[in-house]
Amino acid sequence: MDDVTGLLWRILAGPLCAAVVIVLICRRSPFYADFSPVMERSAGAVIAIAFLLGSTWFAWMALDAVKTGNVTTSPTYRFIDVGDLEVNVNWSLDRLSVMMAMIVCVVSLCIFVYSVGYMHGDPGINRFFAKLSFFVFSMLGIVFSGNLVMMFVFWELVGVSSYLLIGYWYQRPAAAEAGKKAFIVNRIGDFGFLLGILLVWNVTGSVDFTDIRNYLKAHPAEVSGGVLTIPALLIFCGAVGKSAQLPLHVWLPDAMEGPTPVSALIHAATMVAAGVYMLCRVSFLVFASPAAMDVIAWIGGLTALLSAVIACQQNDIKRILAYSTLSQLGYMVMAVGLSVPQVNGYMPAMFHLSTHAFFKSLLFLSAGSVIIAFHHAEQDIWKMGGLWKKMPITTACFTVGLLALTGFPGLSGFFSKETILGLARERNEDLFTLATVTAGFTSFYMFRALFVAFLGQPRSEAAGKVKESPWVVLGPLVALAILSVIGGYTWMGIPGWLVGDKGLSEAPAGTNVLLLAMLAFVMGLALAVVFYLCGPAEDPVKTKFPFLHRILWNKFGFDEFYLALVKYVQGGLAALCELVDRWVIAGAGVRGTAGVAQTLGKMLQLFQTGGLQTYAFLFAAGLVIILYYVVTQ
Amino acid sequence: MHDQLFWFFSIAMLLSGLLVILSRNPVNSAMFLVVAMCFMAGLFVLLEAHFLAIIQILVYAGAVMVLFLFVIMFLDLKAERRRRFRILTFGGGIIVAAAFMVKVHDVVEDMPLVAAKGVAGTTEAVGRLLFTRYLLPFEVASLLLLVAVVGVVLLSKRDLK
Amino acid sequence: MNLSSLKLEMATAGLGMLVLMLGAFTRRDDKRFLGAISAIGLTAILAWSVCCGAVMGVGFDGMWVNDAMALFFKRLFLIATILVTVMSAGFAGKIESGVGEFFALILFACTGMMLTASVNDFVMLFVSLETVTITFYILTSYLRRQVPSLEAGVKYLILGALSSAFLVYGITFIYGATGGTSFSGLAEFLKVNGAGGLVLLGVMLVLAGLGFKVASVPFHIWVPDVYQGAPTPVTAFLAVGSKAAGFALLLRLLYGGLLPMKATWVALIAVLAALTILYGNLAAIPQKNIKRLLGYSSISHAGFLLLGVAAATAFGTGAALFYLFAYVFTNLGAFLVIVCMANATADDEIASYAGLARRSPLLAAAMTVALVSLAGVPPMAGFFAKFLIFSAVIGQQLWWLAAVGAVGVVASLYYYLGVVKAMYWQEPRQEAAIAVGLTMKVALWFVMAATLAIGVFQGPVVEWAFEAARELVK
Amino acid sequence: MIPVVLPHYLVVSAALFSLGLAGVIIRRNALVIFMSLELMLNAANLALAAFSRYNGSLHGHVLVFFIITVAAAEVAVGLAIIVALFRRRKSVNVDELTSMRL
Repeated sequence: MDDVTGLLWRILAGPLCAAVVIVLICRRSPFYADFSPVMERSAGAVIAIAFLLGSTWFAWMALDAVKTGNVTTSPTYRFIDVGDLEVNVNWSLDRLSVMMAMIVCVVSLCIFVYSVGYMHGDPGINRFFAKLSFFVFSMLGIVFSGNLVMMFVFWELVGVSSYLLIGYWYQRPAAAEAGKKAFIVNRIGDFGFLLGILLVWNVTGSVDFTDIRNYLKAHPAEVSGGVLTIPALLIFCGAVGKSAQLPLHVWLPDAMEGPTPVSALIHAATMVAAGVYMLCRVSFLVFASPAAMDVIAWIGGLTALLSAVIACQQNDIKRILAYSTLSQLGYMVMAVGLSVPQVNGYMPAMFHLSTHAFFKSLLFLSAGSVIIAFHHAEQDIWKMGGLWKKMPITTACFTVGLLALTGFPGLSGFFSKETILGLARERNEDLFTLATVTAGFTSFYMFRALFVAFLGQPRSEAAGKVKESPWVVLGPLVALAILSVIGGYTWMGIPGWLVGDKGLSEAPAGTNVLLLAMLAFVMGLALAVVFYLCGPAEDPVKTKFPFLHRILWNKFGFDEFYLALVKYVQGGLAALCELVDRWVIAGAGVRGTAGVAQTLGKMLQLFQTGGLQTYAFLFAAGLVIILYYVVTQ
Repeated sequence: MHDQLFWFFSIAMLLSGLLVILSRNPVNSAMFLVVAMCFMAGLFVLLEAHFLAIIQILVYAGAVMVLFLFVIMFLDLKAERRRRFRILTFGGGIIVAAAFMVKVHDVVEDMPLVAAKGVAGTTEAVGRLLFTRYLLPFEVASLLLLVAVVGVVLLSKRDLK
Repeated sequence: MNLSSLKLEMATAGLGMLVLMLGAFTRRDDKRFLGAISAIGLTAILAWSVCCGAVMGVGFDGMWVNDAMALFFKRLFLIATILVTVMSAGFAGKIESGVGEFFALILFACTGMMLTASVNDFVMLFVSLETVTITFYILTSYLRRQVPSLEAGVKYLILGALSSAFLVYGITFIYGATGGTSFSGLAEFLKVNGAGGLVLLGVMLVLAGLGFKVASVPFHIWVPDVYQGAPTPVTAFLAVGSKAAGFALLLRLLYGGLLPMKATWVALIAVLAALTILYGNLAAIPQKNIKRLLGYSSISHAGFLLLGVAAATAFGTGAALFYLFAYVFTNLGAFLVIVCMANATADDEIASYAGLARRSPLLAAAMTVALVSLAGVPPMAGFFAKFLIFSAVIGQQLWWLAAVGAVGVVASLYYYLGVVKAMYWQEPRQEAAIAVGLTMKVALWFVMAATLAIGVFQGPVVEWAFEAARELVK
Repeated sequence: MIPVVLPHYLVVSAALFSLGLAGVIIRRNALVIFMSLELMLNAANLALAAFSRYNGSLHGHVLVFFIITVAAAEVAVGLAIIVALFRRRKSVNVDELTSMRL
């Protein structure tokens, strides 16, 4: 057995050192006055990328080490030791964690390089890279944590760095507000998580993953009968917050106020997936409670559908992608809830997580490339159009990402989505239907974005003058595009790697599922073609266009039904979902909570009149009340 | 004799106490407080707390109340002007105080009755206890008095040095 | 057991008298070095307490007890006082007269607090508590040219005297019922006779007096006004020192004297803790003044501390002790920043903190570390403190208390982050950079490092706190 | 007439204490509030002396001694603060002390 603890420390240390070094040296300083401009402009990026390269290399070595099988890590430091509660600094080094670490490192690397182009000329670029590096450090910390408490600590650090990065452009009030909202909403989930951790500790007497797993194995009788349902659901609360599941999903679309590389890295590829990763990490716990799994699966499925429907009516290109992210995360969470422990375990969820990391960051970065072309001034797809002529590479990359997302055969997303759909078919017909319908919506809104923003004619003056982005931006796009294409094939080995020695068992539901999924894809595509390919100036779903109406009336007799369906049902549904989202959840849930707290706070302050006599009265009255309660004869 | 004196001292003391909180002029309040303290000293004597009766007169009625009167004269306080009667504060105060009184009364009523034990609180007896068992708090009290002296000098200095 | 068991207190009081004397014989504009003397002297006493083991045991007819918990609190008070003297040195410019006496009084208050840590008798409790309280009356109204300071002084004075009166009355009843004034006598009495009317009445009145010190609902009402009006170092001292002294007495009384009636006080403290958390956190949300905000926040922290006390196990008590320790550094960090800011901007409005990150990154960073730790975000000290408290509460299966605590934590984020947001994401009112003196810089760095270090390497502190708690609870 | 025993003293003491409490709450003048507080402390003293008599120990007397000492210190400090306040505000009414509220 090889002890590779040192290797893990090195992986983690890379980004952290980068952050510290950047903060310390990348500024104006008398020590290197001549280099100050260099230090202020570009040194941060170089340092961050160099350190990250190192971490990636070490992560690869760790992967290699796990492949040979004989690795172990040793706890290095006793973190907390108070009577019953003992927490060591220990690490999880297994197939799951090294794969996640590789994904984080590779995607981060692409996005770091991309950021050099995207953030070009921004005065705070060093600050940006320092925060980004710090984020990568915290994320890797989550990945390698060996117990729940450490995971929670890194979990919070990730939250903090996300908060800092969303609010990166502090000149925009919306950005600061969004950052705060993200942080607070996340903390609501995290509190559930913390309580869940304490409950698990209460039940099993440990917070260490290995110990809990062993305990559950050794005491099957004591943990049966739903003892673990509440703890598992509370832990799931953490995932609900971080992975933006219903009803705590409201923060993610707002988080798009941050710079696009941040959206790609944190709010699409890695951090939001941390919730799913965490569920896989504690899968032994989740799998021990069927009731909790049902709840998880349904919340995931509903999130997937709801967000897909909302995405159909969004016009901001990043918001479309944000809702799409929500929807895909819903798929993953659903997959966790539907997992069959004996067969493939959490493989479907993690498989989709990895392919999603590639194609969703690709989509975001392509969108970012478009935003660069518009000089950071425009994100509305109805002001774009005709970009394919001017920006062929970006368009091509976006299309690859899109096809992967919608599950076009042969691309990575196809394989992972098929796995999930196959699983759903096997385990829960209702959720399978839900997921398939979602797939249809997915293809509809993604093609809508493609048709409106990239094809057709330019819809605004700015759209006519766009230029292709420089290679420092396009390079990462191409790299991610390649990964998005090949990521799902068996020879890449992701599913096999995840299942490990047990061997992959094929889902039996093959062709049937494939057919239905393709049907959904084609229907979504067809609808999008009908509505948007001809280049309408405005969304025909919103304003009924006479000519569109006529075409539909003439060409397909029964398409009238679709239009009505789309117009009333889908449009209405989208509007309703949006309404629920805006008012009920964001309003009552977030703003409402704050509002209630504000009002309550004001009410409580009524006691605080500033008058001494009132104070004396309240003091004495409080005492008398206590006396009357406690001192009874 | 003891009982009659008890009733006399108690009723007189409570009346003076009532007048302390009801007089509009602070000088009157202070004077009634002195009277109340003197009756209290009488009660102490009934309880055979001779030492306490003496320091009650010396320290309280003599020193503390003189300080009060001095400040009242120094600030030249007149009787309070009649102002808007604040029923809420007034009623609240009375109710809370009455509720407290009732509670204590209820508790005291249930006490087992015991006979008085003849221990006289002479200066010698109290002093012996004070300088043996209670030496530590006695010393701490000296620190407290030092703090108070420093504080009073600082707070009431007129000029800023 | 003799006077040598009092050596730390005597040394501190002696240092106070030395500073008082030196203050009388130095020139008026040259009194800041008295702060240095106080801080260095206290550090020496702290080192002494660590190096030369204290005389442990019970003495003075059972009135005085030196055990692990007493020592824990004494060191805690010494550390807090060192930081407060450093802070006061930065604040001395605002004190018009009596700078030397200011330091001396702080040292005397520290002596009083250290006395409270060893109290094992109601007479001692009363006298040592009054020493602390009366010193604070003076310190609170120290800026006698400024109405807010005097107003805070009068409010603190009258409400403090009121609570003392209740405390004394409570001690009276306890004496009447048990025939003595010692905690152990009370415990004996309760064991034999149960908690009858008279003694229960007395205990409740005494607890009310202590509730005033720790700022628990419904005896918290003075806190916001007094915190806002008092000179900033005094507010800081009130928030950490006076509160910790209240907790030292509370713990000592609960375990030394009231163990036989544990069920009663657990229920009472649990309810009060819940109310305190809710009140402090909710009322803090609309605040505009940073000191007042921290006043409400300190109420809520009293609630969390009471949560640990209500768990009523060695674990819960240890968690509360650790919480206090973390709270001292965290809170004093925030107050250090407030002192620096008050020197630069002359008011304590949160609006003045807008854009602080650009005017003084160090101050903004220190404030953020402090607030984030107060909010309980890992890996700061405050997180582990809350974590331990919640562990203790859940370990006792007080679910509803944990839920109330969770609500409080989430609500607290709202106002703490409001300040952080103002510092980093709002336009400053003026661009001028804020100068921070060297001493203050060192103190700020130290407090930040400590807040982080206690969060990350909390092992020794936790061990220390839990050892003290185990000895107390047994 | 029933003979006077311990409860009588205690009830008188409680009455005096409640009088003081009412005074603290209803009076505006800081000096009178302070006098009311003295009444409360005196009530405690009376109860202590009574308990001492019926418990047969002198600890109560010692406690009274300490209370008187502390009360004297408290009064001195309190009056100094009130005088300082009067110099700034020309008033000792506590209901005018509301510059800090809400």
